[in-house]
Amino acid sequence: MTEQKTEIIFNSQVASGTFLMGMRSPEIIAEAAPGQFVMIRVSPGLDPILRRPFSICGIQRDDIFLVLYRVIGKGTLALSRVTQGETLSVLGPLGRGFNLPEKGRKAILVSGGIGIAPLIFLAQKMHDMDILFLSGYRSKKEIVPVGWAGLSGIKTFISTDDGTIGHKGPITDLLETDISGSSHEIPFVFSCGPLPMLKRVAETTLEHQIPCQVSVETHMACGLGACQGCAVRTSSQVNRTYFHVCQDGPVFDSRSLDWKNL
Amino acid sequence: MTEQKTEIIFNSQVASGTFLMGMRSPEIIAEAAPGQFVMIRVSPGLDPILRRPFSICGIQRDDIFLVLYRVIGKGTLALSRVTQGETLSVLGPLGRGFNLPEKGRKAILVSGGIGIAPLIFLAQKMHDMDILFLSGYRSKKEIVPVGWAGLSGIKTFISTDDGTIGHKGPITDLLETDISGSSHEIPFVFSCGPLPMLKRVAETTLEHQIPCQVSVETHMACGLGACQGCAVRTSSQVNRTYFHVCQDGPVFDSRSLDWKNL
Amino acid sequence: MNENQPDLKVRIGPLELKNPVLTASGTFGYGREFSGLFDLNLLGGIVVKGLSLKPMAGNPPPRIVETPCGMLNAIGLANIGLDLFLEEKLPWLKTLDTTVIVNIYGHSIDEYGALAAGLKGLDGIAAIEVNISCPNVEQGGMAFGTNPSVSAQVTETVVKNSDKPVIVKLSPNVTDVRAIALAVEKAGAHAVSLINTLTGMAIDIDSRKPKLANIFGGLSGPAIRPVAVYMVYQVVRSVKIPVIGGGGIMDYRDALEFLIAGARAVQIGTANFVNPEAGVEIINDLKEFCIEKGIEKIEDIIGTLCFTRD
Amino acid sequence: MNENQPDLKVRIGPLELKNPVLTASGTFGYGREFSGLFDLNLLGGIVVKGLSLKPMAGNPPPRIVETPCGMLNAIGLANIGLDLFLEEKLPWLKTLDTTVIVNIYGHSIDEYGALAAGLKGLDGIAAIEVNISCPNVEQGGMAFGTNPSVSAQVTETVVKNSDKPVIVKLSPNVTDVRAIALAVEKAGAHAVSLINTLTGMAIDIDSRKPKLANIFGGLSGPAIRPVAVYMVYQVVRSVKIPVIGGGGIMDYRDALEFLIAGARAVQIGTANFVNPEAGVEIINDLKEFCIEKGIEKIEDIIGTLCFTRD
Ligand SMILES: Cc1cc2nc3c(=O)[nH]c(=O)nc-3n(C[C@H](O)[C@H](O)[C@H](O)COP(=O)(O)OP(=O)(O)OC[C@H]3O[C@@H](n4cnc5c(N)ncnc54)[C@H](O)[C@@H]3O)c2cc1C
Ligand SMILES: Cc1cc2nc3c(=O)[nH]c(=O)nc-3n(C[C@H](O)[C@H](O)[C@H](O)COP(=O)(O)OP(=O)(O)OC[C@H]3O[C@@H](n4cnc5c(N)ncnc54)[C@H](O)[C@@H]3O)c2cc1C
Ligand SMILES: Cc1cc2nc3c(=O)[nH]c(=O)nc-3n(C[C@H](O)[C@H](O)[C@H](O)COP(=O)(O)O)c2cc1C
Ligand SMILES: Cc1cc2nc3c(=O)[nH]c(=O)nc-3n(C[C@H](O)[C@H](O)[C@H](O)COP(=O)(O)O)c2cc1C
Ligand code: FES
Ligand code: FES
Repeated sequence: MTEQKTEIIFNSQVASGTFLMGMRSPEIIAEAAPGQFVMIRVSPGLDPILRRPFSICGIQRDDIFLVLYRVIGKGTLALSRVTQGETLSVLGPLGRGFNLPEKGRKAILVSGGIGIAPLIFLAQKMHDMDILFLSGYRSKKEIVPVGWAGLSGIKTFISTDDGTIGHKGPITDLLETDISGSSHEIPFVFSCGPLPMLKRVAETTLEHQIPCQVSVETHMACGLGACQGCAVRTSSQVNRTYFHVCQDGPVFDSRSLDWKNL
Repeated sequence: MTEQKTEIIFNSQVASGTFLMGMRSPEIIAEAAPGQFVMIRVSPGLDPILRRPFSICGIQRDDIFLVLYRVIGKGTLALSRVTQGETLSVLGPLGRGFNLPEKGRKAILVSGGIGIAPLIFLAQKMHDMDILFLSGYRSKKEIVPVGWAGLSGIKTFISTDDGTIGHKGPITDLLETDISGSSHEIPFVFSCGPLPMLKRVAETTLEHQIPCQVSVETHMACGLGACQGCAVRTSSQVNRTYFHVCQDGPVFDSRSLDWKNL
Repeated sequence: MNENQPDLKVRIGPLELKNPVLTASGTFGYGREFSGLFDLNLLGGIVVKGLSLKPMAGNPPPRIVETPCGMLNAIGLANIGLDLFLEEKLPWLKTLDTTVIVNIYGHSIDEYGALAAGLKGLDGIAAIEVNISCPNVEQGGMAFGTNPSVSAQVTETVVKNSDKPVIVKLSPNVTDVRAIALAVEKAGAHAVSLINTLTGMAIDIDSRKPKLANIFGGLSGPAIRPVAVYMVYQVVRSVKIPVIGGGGIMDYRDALEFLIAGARAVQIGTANFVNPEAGVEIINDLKEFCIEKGIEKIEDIIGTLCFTRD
Repeated sequence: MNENQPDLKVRIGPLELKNPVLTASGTFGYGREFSGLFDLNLLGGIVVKGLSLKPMAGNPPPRIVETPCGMLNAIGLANIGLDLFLEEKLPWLKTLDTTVIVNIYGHSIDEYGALAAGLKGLDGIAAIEVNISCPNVEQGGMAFGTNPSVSAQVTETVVKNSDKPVIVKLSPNVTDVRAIALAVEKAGAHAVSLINTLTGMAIDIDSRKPKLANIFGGLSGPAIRPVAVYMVYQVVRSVKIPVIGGGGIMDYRDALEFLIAGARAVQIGTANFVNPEAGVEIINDLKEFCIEKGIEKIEDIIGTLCFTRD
């Protein structure tokens, strides 16, 4: 883990409201694992004041890590305006990433919207496995092109809420179909996306007794386990009341979380 | 007076730490008089929050007004980073400018550092008069080139504190020499610059009973005469305790101010 | 007006405003300063600069200093005094078609009474707002508004001497703002407004002097908004009289926080300096927000803070 | 150390710090969280996360929300409790070559006493900081620290049960912070620190729910700095015991405001989130500032606020 001024190599729009940014940091790359995140100070001023957490979405060459982000508020807006050659302070890599399954096992990656970010990095690291990548979006124009990610050969399906492309409906429909279809092999499920989607993924996998890891989001101040601001409620399986997402997560076994009161 | 989104036509460094910015606003130009100022919102965010006051330093074509500014803190730093084509909210023109003397009279313009800004506009408006332009700087590298201002034919002298160019010493030395030298004609003096310089100018002109108008600076919140934040103390000649710089000034007859307790 | 336009009218006890957006005292002068910029009649109302019995020159400069997301001011309540106000400002204010509220403060309880009496019977003044945040010289310099019983005395005196609705403006520099609110309610206030500025200070590290000549001043702007929202939330739950909220409102979203917390109107202060059209923009945006959300009248938003979490 | 280096040592009553920069409780965990980023031994000291007698899970989420130039937190004093602290955290803290201060709070006066007693005689703890800003359940939920006599009782109890210097951390949510400071001084406190967070609230206008599950929380960050500087200024002029200042310090210039106002040390809180190296950077910049200005020891800056204006 380091805190350093990090150079922006590129920062460009790749889909409606969605940007892909490359930052040069051999130090961060040396440690980064899929599911881990960085805290970026999006502007040198005091407003917005807090760093913003972003998953590491991939690696390019041996010195650039990628962040895929959607503009939703003033922090991400400021970020989208940063140009090549500028530097931003980055703290990371932080948190615990995904536990990779043994080779040869089938993995289903389920993303909702920008939740695809950590799963792209995960898919890159599991390139020799049998992967099914299901990504849901609200609409066609939000689809993140992943040509750059080197994921060719991976089975990919897309759904959109408005049916502008792929299956019309939530991506969890496809997950359910797939799980119900392939009864002989128990896959591993990895998921990231909006809370209602994650909840549904957690329910589905629980129902079919399939191991499932989810990456969750909370507001964070420090990212280091110091402020205790990033609490999520644990399920009764766990003998403490809250996890701290930045330290105990952001990736959790879906059964360890209390989905009703997250 | 208007408040409007105003386009930046150019914004470039013209001397060490000094920028010249052109903004398109036929509305502001229609009303602008030398000595008046504008309040610029230097960034859309909340930090820095207050607008910054800047003198109108000249006019180009019939639609661009100019601002000459020195980077001294975070507001002017943010301003220096704004690029051509961007827009900023500008409020103005504000305040009372210089009272121009009758034609044919001699005018001495005395500036210190960036205080040259309003005097350039003033000189442009007095092009048919006998003008002596004295500008002081700390050092050669801070000298503002004024080729663009169309002031050819005006007698200009420069002083620097460190003697890197022109007279070595305060610009008020030159003012004193000139006033003492030309005893038959009473000139008008117009001045803008740092407080100690202005004070000296006020003393010198008072001593020689020469009319003198100064443009002064104070912290401002509204620029409209509403907050009363911009008070300066009046001299005993005036039957009130404070002037409000944004409304009663920024240009004052130097004898109306209390230079000891400004 | 279009039939489908949302109804922005609000009632503040005896007072009806065409919309819930007022400009805050001391940040909008006597109104006229802004009249070249937009139609003031669009505002829900204007609270004019704090008025004292005699003219006051105010504090020595520097009087203002910028702070992170806020500003400190120590204007020292500079104003033209009652007589000149009536002579020079009121006639113009009367020509406006919006609610004019006069903010007053005194150096003693008697002075508050004299001010209220001086404004009695006058047309064009819809209500009086009583600033109790100024130092009480008679009682050791702490502000009138930091003590419930002194606050009540001031209120009683003003109410007794006035024929207008009386709004008491509460100071946030207290341990329990509810106690003050309850005291002034009991003393007859028709409404309360809050918050006035928090006391603060800034130091120039090079000269080692306070940045304000007055040493300390009042902190305003978005920096203080969370404090303001919380105090409004507390007071709304304590008193029965209407509450006017404010402190750090920059846009309609900020204004909505106060309305949802239960304020029946809001005051826009520091925002007027940052964006002189802030008031009208907020009114327009509130209207649009209502249309978008299918809200027919703004009163339906007031006090709708919701506590269930899912 | 170079002979020309300025001397940054400061005395806080019985305590000597190698420099005046402490990290504030609750913003620096137990120190170890930051140990991968820089050498903690460079710090003047570390104030660890508030400790209660029993472990506390803390409030339901969301626990934090960003505000203009600040943040609200309602962590609910989540912590591992005295026993686990002694077992799991203290041994590592003891290996540090910097001053470790333990911040404590209780739900009752007895609990404060029990905590002080539990820390008695232990090596590696240089002082106790008493957080009196938490709600006093026994007395209607207002914070202990809002009442001078309750504050004094807490102080007395801690001092009686402790063998260490006792720093009482004052709440800014009071009418007159000087009254509280005087009360705890009289009750035996060796120093006071201030300010803790201002109480605030934020509302999500779409869901109409408070943004914090706890409804309100503590406001920190540069937004509150002017309030903090003013309170430090006031308290320094009221008590004889040393004052530790903080609230919104982001860089060395901010730290200097507090030192000039008379604080003998500063606490860095929210800045640790924005820049985890804030503490060391401030120390380095203070050193450079002293060199530049020809100041031989930092103590020469403390309390040098200057009032003459030219
Ligand atoms: C571990 C982790 C990984 C993430 N990875 C990505 C990613 O790869 N790509 C991406 O686009 N987004 C990601 N997010 C969400 C991202 O952090 C938020 O979208 C971002 O902080 C919003 O900032 P803003 O200023 O634009 O929005 P605002 O709504 O203005 O932010 C206001 C405050 O709320 C916080 N906030 C708002 N939304 C979220 C959120 N969903 N999660 C956490 N904090 C939030 C902000 O950090 C800020 O403190 C991740 C979040 C976490 C916790
Ligand atoms: C009527 C008038 C005309 C001016 N014309 C010019 C001009 O043409 N060119 C130019 O470079 N500067 C001019 N100034 C000064 C200019 O406004 C300040 O340099 C600028 O506000 C500094 O902002 P900052 O954020 O960079 O500095 P900071 O020091 O970070 O500012 C902090 C606060 O102090 C205020 N402030 C700081 N210095 C001054 C100052 N000298 N006068 C007023 N407020 C100040 C800022 O507005 C801000 O509120 C003028 C000032 C006034 C009052
Ligand atoms: C420059 C200035 C002058 C003020 N003068 C007064 C006043 O005369 N009377 C008063 O009751 N409040 C006065 N206030 C307080 C404001 O009316 C308002 O309550 C406060 O600024 C908080 O709101 P804001 O954060 O939106 O500015 C003044 C505020 C400022 C910034
Ligand atoms: C997330 C968070 C947790 C805090 N926890 C504690 C605590 O446990 N005990 C305490 O005395 N103060 C606590 N504080 C208050 C800080 O120590 C500090 O006094 C306050 O934040 C003001 O300083 P700042 O503006 O520099 O953050 C906490 C503050 C924050 C932001
Ligand atoms: S973000 Fe601070 S503990 Fe997780
Ligand atoms: S700046 Fe507001 S009155 Fe002059």
